[in-house]
Amino acid sequence: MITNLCNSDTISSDFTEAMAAIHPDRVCTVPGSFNNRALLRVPIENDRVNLIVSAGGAGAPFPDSMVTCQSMADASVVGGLHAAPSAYDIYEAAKYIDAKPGYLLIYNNFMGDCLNNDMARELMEIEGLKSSLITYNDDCLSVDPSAPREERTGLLGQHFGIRIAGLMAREGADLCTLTDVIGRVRTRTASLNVSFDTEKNLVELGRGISGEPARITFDEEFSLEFAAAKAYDHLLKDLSPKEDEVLCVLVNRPFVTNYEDTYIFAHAMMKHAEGIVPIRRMTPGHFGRHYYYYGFGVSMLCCPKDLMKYLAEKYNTTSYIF
Amino acid sequence: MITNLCNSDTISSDFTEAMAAIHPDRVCTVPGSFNNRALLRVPIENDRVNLIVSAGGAGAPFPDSMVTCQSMADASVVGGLHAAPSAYDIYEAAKYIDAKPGYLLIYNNFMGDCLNNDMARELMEIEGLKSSLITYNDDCLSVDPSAPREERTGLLGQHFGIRIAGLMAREGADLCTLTDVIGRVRTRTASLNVSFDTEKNLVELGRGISGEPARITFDEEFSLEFAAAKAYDHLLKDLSPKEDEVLCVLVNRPFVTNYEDTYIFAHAMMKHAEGIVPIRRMTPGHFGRHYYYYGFGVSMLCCPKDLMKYLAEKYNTTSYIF
Amino acid sequence: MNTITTAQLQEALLHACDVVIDAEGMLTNLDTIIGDGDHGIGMKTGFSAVRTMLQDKQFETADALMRETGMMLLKVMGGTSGVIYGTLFIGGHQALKDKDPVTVQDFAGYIDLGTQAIARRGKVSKGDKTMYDALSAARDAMVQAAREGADVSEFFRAGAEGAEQGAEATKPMQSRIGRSKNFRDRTVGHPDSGAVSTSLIFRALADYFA
Amino acid sequence: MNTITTAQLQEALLHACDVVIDAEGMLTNLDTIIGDGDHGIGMKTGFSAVRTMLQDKQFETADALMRETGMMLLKVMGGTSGVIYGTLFIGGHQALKDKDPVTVQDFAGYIDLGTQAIARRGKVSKGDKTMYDALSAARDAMVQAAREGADVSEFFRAGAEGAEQGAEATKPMQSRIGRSKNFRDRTVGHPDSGAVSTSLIFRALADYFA
Ligand SMILES: Nc1ncnc2c1ncn2[C@@H]1O[C@H](COP(=O)(O)OP(=O)(O)O)[C@@H](O)[C@H]1O
Ligand SMILES: Nc1ncnc2c1ncn2[C@@H]1O[C@H](COP(=O)(O)OP(=O)(O)O)[C@@H](O)[C@H]1O
Ligand SMILES: [Mg+2]
Ligand SMILES: [Mg+2]
Ligand SMILES: [Mg+2]
Ligand SMILES: [Mg+2]
Repeated sequence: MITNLCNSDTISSDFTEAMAAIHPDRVCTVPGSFNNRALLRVPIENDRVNLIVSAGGAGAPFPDSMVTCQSMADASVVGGLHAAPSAYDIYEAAKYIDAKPGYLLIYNNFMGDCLNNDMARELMEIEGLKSSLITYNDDCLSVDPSAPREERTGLLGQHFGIRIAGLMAREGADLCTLTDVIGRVRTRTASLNVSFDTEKNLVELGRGISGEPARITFDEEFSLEFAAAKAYDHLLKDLSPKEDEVLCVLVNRPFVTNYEDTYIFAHAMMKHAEGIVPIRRMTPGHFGRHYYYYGFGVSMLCCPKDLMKYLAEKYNTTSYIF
Repeated sequence: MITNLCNSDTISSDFTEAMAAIHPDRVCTVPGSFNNRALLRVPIENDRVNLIVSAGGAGAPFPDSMVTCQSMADASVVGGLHAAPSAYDIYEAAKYIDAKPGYLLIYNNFMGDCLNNDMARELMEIEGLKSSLITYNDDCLSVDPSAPREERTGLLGQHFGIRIAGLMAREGADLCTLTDVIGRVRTRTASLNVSFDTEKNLVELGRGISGEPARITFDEEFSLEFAAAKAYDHLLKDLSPKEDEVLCVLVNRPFVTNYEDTYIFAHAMMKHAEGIVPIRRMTPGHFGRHYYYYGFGVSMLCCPKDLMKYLAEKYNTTSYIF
Repeated sequence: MNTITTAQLQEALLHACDVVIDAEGMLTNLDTIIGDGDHGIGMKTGFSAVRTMLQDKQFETADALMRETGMMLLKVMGGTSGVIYGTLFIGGHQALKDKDPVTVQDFAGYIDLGTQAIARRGKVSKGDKTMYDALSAARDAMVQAAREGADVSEFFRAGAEGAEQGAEATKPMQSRIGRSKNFRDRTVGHPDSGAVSTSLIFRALADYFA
Repeated sequence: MNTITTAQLQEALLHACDVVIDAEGMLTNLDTIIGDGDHGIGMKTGFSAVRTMLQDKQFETADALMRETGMMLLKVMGGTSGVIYGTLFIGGHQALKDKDPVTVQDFAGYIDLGTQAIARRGKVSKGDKTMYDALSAARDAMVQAAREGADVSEFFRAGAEGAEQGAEATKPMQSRIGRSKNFRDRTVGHPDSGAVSTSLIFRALADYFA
């Protein structure tokens, strides 16, 4: 389904190098790096807490979308095509940045990411570098919905947390506060994948990013509008927004899905929500790649009102920069 | 090859509506519009020359990439899936904006776009609205390379002109100056499509956006690096840069092409250029869609040094905004 | 009978709309071989809108009928054919000004002016492999028939036959204009899709007035 | 013979590298059925880097040899198996500290500590359908063989047989951990890919010392 013309053994380091060469005003690599799979934001600001985002595999967020935009993560570490980055890569990036106020390590709850961040943290401790872990488990359909949240894996809900943490860190928030706030933001985030079986005309919810089968399928109606309503309803039920929370939604377009469908889907969801709990902030975009289906990844945040100020400002990434 | 789940009869107006609903701080539609296929930048600034970009068909630039970013076009008019927008849509947008200093109408040299912009201009004249036409014919392989430039159609080279014109118009340049400057920028722009026949392992140059066969194919080496070098060489030969010109390159990723390949291809081109005429500004991105192949659209501008200031500043689009 | 009332013309156009709409698939196929495959869709969109308008509205003069038809095509179709067919319907309207009914001579003048308007707008001439080949052949036949005193039915039959011959004549041509030009010698052996749609319209008018 | 020199261990590891690298396709296939299909690639990447290192370098003690091997896996592999195999090689290094040669008792202690380290790091236990099922079975067999005074070749054969039985035992299990968990009952009937790669390593060591 997907073509890759570059060398798949070296894709991550080739990409990292290309990004740094093309956007030297925004990102750099770690000099003398062993694997060269980390991108650091420039200029390095090590007098405050730094955010290190790591991911690998089919659902890897683009490194650039994390790092090279204003006020998001400070480092992005990518693994191979299907593998979490190595603990050493994370450790190496942290060591080079050398931020005494510490690091917030953000990643999705996949075994490889958990183990490598955990190990990276141990390596960092030896060097006297403080850190906290924020494990996103926002995918509310990756496991049986009745299973405890800890067993869920993650999708793209972390973008909300990264954005909020990025701005708070720049305001000088300490590691303890950040860990606490983002930890809570995380529990108010839920995500799911929406996909379309164009042969059987099924709308599917909960397909996994490694080809895991969908958890719920519908054959009543095959349309963007129907899919948007079902996804919204499911997320809303999972989160049950409170009085003082504001709904924010991300619609991610895997790269086989076209641009127009994404906007029309997002708009349909907004219209559907109008009569229920309105969506205050809708962000369609191309946040990460999922290889195996035509559709969307939808993330919802029930954002406490006092944190909304961090989501007000807009920013730009290298997905499109002149 | 491409899935489209939305209604193809109403895709353009559905998309336009969705964009305006999702980004009301950036774009609006024309109230009471007949077809609702135009997006206008907000706030409307009709005390200076306005840029109207129009396109339709397989190579249509996303409306948002033109309009909703800082300092590019003021209006974007899209046609149907393969058709140029109607003259009336262009006219209607201009009439609503009502810019007395006039309009620069920018479009690619396809028959439908030429005829409709031409006709729109006549309709505008009746209302006393001044305008100039800038017809991009940057595709240096769309017709026999020995044919005169006027016979070429256009690819994405217009982005350079739109950016420069957008900033100049905001500085207060008048229609005559703009027409002159952008007219010259246009003649210093060349583009071509690079594609990959993954069955026969061929690198191809000059494939058309409606499935027209490639003009040049290579079977020596099947790699991003080789393709980047060939594309660069061909564009450079077409333009023959002068002493006081600076090379700028856009690499457009049609949406079947993946992100990593795009950056690695762009980087390979920069490395190849280093020993010849270096590229001073490399911009990989997702500027428009081409349905029919895996590969890239490459545009090169030999930019007069005094215009480089307009390409220095970076900006953001709605391709990815938080 | 050698005059045509506005009401008759409106009925005839309604019939032409049906024919064009039904031909969507065929026109799209032709445009797929040597173009971007949208001619059928564009024509269907345009003539569906015209049909709806014609069903809802009455016109005082042939001039108004033809102008509004052209304006609708211009507005809704887009693409090359939107302007071209818009120009065809609007371009000759002076020849029908304030007349009801119109004579075949008036109508021949109308088609002639429209044909000239297209030549100017499209910078097109005979042999470029476009709808102009069909249109100009229809025009020639209609002008001659009107000069020779044909009645309405003979007049429109001459137009249809001219258009069909003109469309047929595009088969061996290599395209010199528009998108299909880039398909180079692939275009030889297939008729131009716009020439075919033009001949369908003239045949529909002839069938109505037969 | 019941002691192992560092040089022998290095040779044996080189042989294990070859075996793992050759098994890329098979491991990938297993991981494709109930995972994301990268286990073979990851193992190949890691053990290729180890092989290059082992070909270039000499080690004073078994401890240093095993630690650097683990560190290399940790650095280059990433993924779950990078940490897990890194932990296996590094986790028990205290048991070999400053020793050359080492006894089978030392080596049994080394495997036992590594196995415990994995249980802690991976929060994994028997029956979760992971490489731990193969590893802990190998450990049990090696600890017992060492206790019963086996020689080097008997000792490693016991490890290989234990690992293979442990891997075989994962077939009927339903995965309870890691990515394959989400494939639910699809996992039943197929062995775990990590358990199979573990058994390949133990079999390669046994073959070398046979
Ligand atoms: N300059 C022109 N003048 C007149 N007719 C033209 C011209 N260019 C193209 N055509 C006609 O338009 C037809 C194509 O219409 P359509 O498919 O709607 O346009 P597009 O090429 O924009 O997709 C061609 O088959 C041809 O008959
Ligand atoms: N928590 C764990 N502890 C020990 N081994 C594990 C654990 N989770 C997974 N594994 C092993 O790792 C193997 C998968 O390795 P690999 O394919 O490299 O990782 P990933 O699942 O990240 O793609 C599984 O087959 C299993 O044997
Ligand atoms: Mg993996
Ligand atoms: Mg078209
Ligand atoms: Mg066409
Ligand atoms: Mg795996």
